[in-house]
Amino acid sequence: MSQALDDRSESIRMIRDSAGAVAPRGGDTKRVRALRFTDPGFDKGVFAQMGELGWIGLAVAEDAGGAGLGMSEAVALTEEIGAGLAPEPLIPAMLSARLLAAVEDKALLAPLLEGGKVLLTAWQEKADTLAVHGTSDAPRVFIPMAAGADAFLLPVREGNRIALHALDAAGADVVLERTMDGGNVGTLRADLSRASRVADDVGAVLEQALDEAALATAGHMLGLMEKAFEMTLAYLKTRQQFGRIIGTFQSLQHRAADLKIHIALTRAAVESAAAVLDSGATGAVRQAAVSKAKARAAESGLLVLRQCIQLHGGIGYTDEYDVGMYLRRGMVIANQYGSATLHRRRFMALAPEDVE
Amino acid sequence: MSQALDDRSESIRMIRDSAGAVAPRGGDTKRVRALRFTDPGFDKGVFAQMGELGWIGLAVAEDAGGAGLGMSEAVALTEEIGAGLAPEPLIPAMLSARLLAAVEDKALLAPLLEGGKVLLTAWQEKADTLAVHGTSDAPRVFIPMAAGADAFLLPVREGNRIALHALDAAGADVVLERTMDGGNVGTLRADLSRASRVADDVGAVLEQALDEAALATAGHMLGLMEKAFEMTLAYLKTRQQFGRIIGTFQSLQHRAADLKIHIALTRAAVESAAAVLDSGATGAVRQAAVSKAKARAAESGLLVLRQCIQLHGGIGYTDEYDVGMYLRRGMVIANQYGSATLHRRRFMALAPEDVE
Amino acid sequence: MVSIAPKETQDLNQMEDEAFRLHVRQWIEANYPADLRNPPKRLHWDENKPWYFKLAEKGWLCPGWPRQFGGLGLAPAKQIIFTEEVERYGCARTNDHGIVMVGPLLINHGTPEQQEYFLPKILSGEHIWCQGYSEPNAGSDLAALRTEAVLDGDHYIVNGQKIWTTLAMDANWCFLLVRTDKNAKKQEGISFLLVDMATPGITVKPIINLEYHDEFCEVFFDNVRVPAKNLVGTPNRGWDMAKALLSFERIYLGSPRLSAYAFTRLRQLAERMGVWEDAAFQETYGRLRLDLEDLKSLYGVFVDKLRRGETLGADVSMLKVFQTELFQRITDTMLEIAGENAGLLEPMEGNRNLNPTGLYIQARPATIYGGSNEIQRNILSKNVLGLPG
Amino acid sequence: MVSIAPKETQDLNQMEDEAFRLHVRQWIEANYPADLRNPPKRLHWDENKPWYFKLAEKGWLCPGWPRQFGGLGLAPAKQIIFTEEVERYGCARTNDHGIVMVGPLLINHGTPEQQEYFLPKILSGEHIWCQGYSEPNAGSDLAALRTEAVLDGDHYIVNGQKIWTTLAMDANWCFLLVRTDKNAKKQEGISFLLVDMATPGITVKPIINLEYHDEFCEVFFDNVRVPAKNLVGTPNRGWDMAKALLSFERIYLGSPRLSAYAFTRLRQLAERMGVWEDAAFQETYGRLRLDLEDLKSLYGVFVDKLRRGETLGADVSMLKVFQTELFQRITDTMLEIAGENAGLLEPMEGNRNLNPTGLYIQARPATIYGGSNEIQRNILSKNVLGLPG
Repeated sequence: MSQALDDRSESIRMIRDSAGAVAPRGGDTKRVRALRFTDPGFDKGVFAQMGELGWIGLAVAEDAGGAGLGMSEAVALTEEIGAGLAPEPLIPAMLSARLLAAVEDKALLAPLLEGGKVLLTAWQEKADTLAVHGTSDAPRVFIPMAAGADAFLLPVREGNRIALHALDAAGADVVLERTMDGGNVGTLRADLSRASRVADDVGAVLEQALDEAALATAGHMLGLMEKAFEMTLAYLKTRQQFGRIIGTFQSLQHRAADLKIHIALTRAAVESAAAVLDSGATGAVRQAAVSKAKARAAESGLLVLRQCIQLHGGIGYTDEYDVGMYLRRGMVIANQYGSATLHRRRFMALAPEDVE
Repeated sequence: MSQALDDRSESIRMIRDSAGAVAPRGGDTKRVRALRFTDPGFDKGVFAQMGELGWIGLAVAEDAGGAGLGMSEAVALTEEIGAGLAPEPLIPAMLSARLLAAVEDKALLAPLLEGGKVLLTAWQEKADTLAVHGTSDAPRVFIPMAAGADAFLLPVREGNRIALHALDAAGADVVLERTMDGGNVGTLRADLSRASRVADDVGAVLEQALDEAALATAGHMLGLMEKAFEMTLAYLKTRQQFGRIIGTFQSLQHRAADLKIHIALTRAAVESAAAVLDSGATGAVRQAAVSKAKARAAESGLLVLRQCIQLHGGIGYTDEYDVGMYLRRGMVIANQYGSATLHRRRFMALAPEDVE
Repeated sequence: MVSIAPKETQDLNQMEDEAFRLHVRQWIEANYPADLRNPPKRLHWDENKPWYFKLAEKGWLCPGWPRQFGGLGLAPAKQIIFTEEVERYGCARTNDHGIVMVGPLLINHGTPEQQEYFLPKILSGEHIWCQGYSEPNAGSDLAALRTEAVLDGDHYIVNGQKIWTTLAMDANWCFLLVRTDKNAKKQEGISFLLVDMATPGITVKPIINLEYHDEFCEVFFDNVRVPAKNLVGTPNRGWDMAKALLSFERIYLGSPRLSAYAFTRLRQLAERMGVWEDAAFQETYGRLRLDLEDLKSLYGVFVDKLRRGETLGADVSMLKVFQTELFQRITDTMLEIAGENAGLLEPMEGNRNLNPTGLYIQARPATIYGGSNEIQRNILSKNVLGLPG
Repeated sequence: MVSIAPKETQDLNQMEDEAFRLHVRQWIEANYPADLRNPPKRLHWDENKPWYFKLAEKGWLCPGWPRQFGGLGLAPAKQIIFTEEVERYGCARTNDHGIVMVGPLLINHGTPEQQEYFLPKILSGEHIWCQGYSEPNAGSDLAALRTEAVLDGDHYIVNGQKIWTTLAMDANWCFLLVRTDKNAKKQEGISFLLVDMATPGITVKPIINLEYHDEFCEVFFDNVRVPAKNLVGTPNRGWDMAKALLSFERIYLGSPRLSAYAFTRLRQLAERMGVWEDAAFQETYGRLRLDLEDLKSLYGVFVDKLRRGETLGADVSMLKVFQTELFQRITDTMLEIAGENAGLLEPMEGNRNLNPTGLYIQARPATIYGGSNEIQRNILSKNVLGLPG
């Protein structure tokens, strides 16, 4: 597992480097700020760039037009995306690409992989779930960045199978809600008569794709934590009160140490889960690894982000200062693809204990 | 409620003063240490003194031979007992006195009130409960300081009623276990044919007496917390490391502040509950007040006591230094008359919310 | 002294507590605008001035002020009931700096001229005050403030910058801590100055906060001329007065009302999300409930002291610490159970009672303002526990 | 150099990992005394010496030492497997200071004479070592130690007192940090001295701890004459050597084994107390489980570094902090569910697996010894996060 990680360190490094072009860690937040509360809330040009860089098809096999990489690279990438606060719906797009590649629908897949079309999968019928009911007439909710969708992929249950339909976004009944980070989520009331059938059964691959999205989201959260904490450390090292650098106050030092531990635990959980998936794990092993990582990321993520606000004091509570944007993004993604509680319980239900 | 407290401040002060004679707050722990791991684990002479001071019958009406005081005085007293670590089974004796006074059995009550006889009520059939099943042939467990009992009071269910029997300790089948603080608890397998019937139904008064014992135990815990914290503050103010008084380290200062808050919450919960009982509350109101106090005391109590060990460092982990004795006593009483979880759940089941 | 007499002619102090409570409650229910109950954000003056004027008209704006200054001279025990009822109904906090800060300051330290000029204008709502304390480099370390006032004839010339000035855009007067002696030790050399916000040289710049709300402002002072007679008390002795005024804030911030309000909303959210019956949620909820109940008990201990007319000590900081962190823990729990609603900008389903994100964000600064919880713990450590510097 | 050759003739480094693991496991299961698995307290020498000699005989006592010094020269990856198997089976920690501290110290810094004299006697079990570091006023602040050694001809005269000396009553040798230059700066002027515990002037006094167990001792030195040739390395340069040796301790204390062991016992206790099926308990249990699993993942990150032959940095302190506090949280939960058993001195029902109070007490010092968690957080803050002094 760690050996596998070693072997991949080069591809992971390259992915991280390439991320700098789009979501520079050290860059300013001008682009991100300008997109907030606009429609569609992200930059389709940047989305296209993500496609060109091979990110949307990162985990899609090379012969299907993807980059043929794995989850170790994916979480490194989403970590960078998080650190740079890029608002483009990369993880939802990766999910759609995984589906279309599995069913070998090149007509839909190609423009998605290139970033020319934004295809979002409208799988969710209620909050905090990973279950795909596929109820044909149920509204599909919490579709991230739905304002920018060119088309929706719609899983619909037919007996024991989950068929996949595609529906053009133009003319679709989508109600948008703003999110804390300035993006949006949509509720789609799909008219299936306007949709075209793509595949007969995507049940298994959708389950896998949702696990991958959950893990990628944990990586995204890790990026938020790392970057917000980095900003906080920098602040602690420069801000003065009572004639001292506030980073010399032991209570703040110890809190920072605790946050560092949470970040380290999250990284260990996320990267080890990615290695498990890359080793080809399926079923309960895959699900347990993902749930362990996502539960940690959701819980430690919000903990770290809110403490970063606290350690900044008043300035952390202003919109002008960037650290708050990390908390806001964290609020949006914490429970996406399952809350900490959902994943903790799934883990407990799946993962056997070494009982003597 | 607070007015009532004001009126009683004088009787409370007197009780606290009188406690100093037996369990001096500032005194050494020589007496307490000498009694540890002996039989019966406490001093019958001191128990008698407690009787003479009117403590065993503190809440028993004056015309029944008691002091006619209330729970506000009782929790002040048990707080002092806790601070002084006195091992005598005062709270169990008060419980027995409450029963015997209610059923007006003066022959048994008088020697108990005087402290001449140690009468312990063997009501409990399993761990962590307040329920009195009164199963006639069930072993009665966790009888505090059973090694020193002269007789046991035995509630036995007869249909809807709980009869009370008395059983001489001599010849009774009692198995003792040592407790962390050097005391003991006993399991009694009673032979009812050797017992004498005291009363036909003590169900209601026993329920009340158990509530009072739970609240008195919360007061006992408060005393442990206060005294251990006082020792810890003194240590923080004198111990040097790195060329500084360790109490100047901010991380320790802030932890001490948090412990102080827990102590203040516990005191507020215990004293307000005592005032509720003294106002004559019955049923759910009484039970809710008691449970609120006992849940807080059990949880904040252990938290404070274990942090006091931590703040002492290595010396806190030695038997020679007194602070560890407070943790040990805390372990013994934390779950007596119901754990934090039991009381939290009872509170939730009983106490209505102010829902708009 | 002042001209506005309280409208309430009966002596409220003579009423039985429960009768008084009912009296207050009924009047509030009849007069407080229903759509402004428990507002999710701090209200601006144009929103809450109808209520302010209602209170003023009734003579209940400043119940604690002595009667000779236009207050009701309400006894502490009655004031507490009054506050409890205001909080119970979820009345918005008004622009109350004049009432709770400037009034008591002038009553205790003002000249007769200052009292006669300013107090009636607070009572009438003509003057709305803001508080110029914090500065960019003097937040937790307030005594490090650098805004300076230099005497020039019969005026002070004020230069500097304040920050976190609550609702400064709504205020027409500001009470300001300024440095009047640069050579004195930090806490000495600070004075209290009353400044007309219309004076040339003052710029107010709202700060958008994490609620996307402009509750706070920066206020810039560029050669602002303030009449010397607007200095309160003794020059260079402003620090002690400022500290004394904070006692109000500490008990106010320790009031269980925010936690109690959030707790009610937690239940509604749990029911909506379908987790109310979940045993593990019930355990979490029960813990928070007991924390809230014990906070109420501890708050009661301090309120009893006030009721007996005692002054509160530094230990009141315990309330601020526990209340604000409980408020945060309740809203943390909201986010955990809210599913994807944890990311929404607006209340769920347009229902203001289902607003986990709003309350979550609102709870964040509670541990920062009014003296951060780190500062409160320093105070507890030093002034209550006697731990060394 | 030394005379005892390892008994294991095959080169274990050549074995496949899994084969090696099985090899070790089978041997442990065949040789470790079953009644000593997971002992509730640290064992004394008379209890664990049979196992010590078994290991010595097999040549597995010091698997990490180079072959030329009598070790197995086991590669880091194999050493980790070896340790994992020892921990998996719950083997008691031996009196291992000679093995993990003195051995590496002498191999790196000892003279050939010291190596030749001492190393074989560790391998044979003839010398059992204890560690003389802490003093009554030099605990967390170890560099403040005052036990002094003054050169007198070819001997040092040692005077002073050590404390928290683990199992000193079982040891016949002690490696001691002493002050050899009182005028130098704190960390300078400290030397490493090897002392025969039979030397006149040494008094060992056991300390009874909260487990009512005598694991630790005070050791008094009254004009103890130690041959000057027993000084290790350069005089006054002992501090750096001592610090380097601590890296073993930090990863050892961060190992999940204690938490994992306690966690297993938590389940057994929950089943016995009838709360195992309780949904709220399950939630608590699940949180602890994930903490434990993530600790294992993080531990794995550090172990991987060792496997690659890298040196661990100060960030290994994260493991110690999280592991010890998790251990405590698990045992805190035990006490909460144990009912009145939370007060018993002995295991419940004579069953060593139902021992909530024993584990609870055992977990207390974990956050104190090996550098208290406060010190570990200081280290993290300064050496990992780069926060200023």
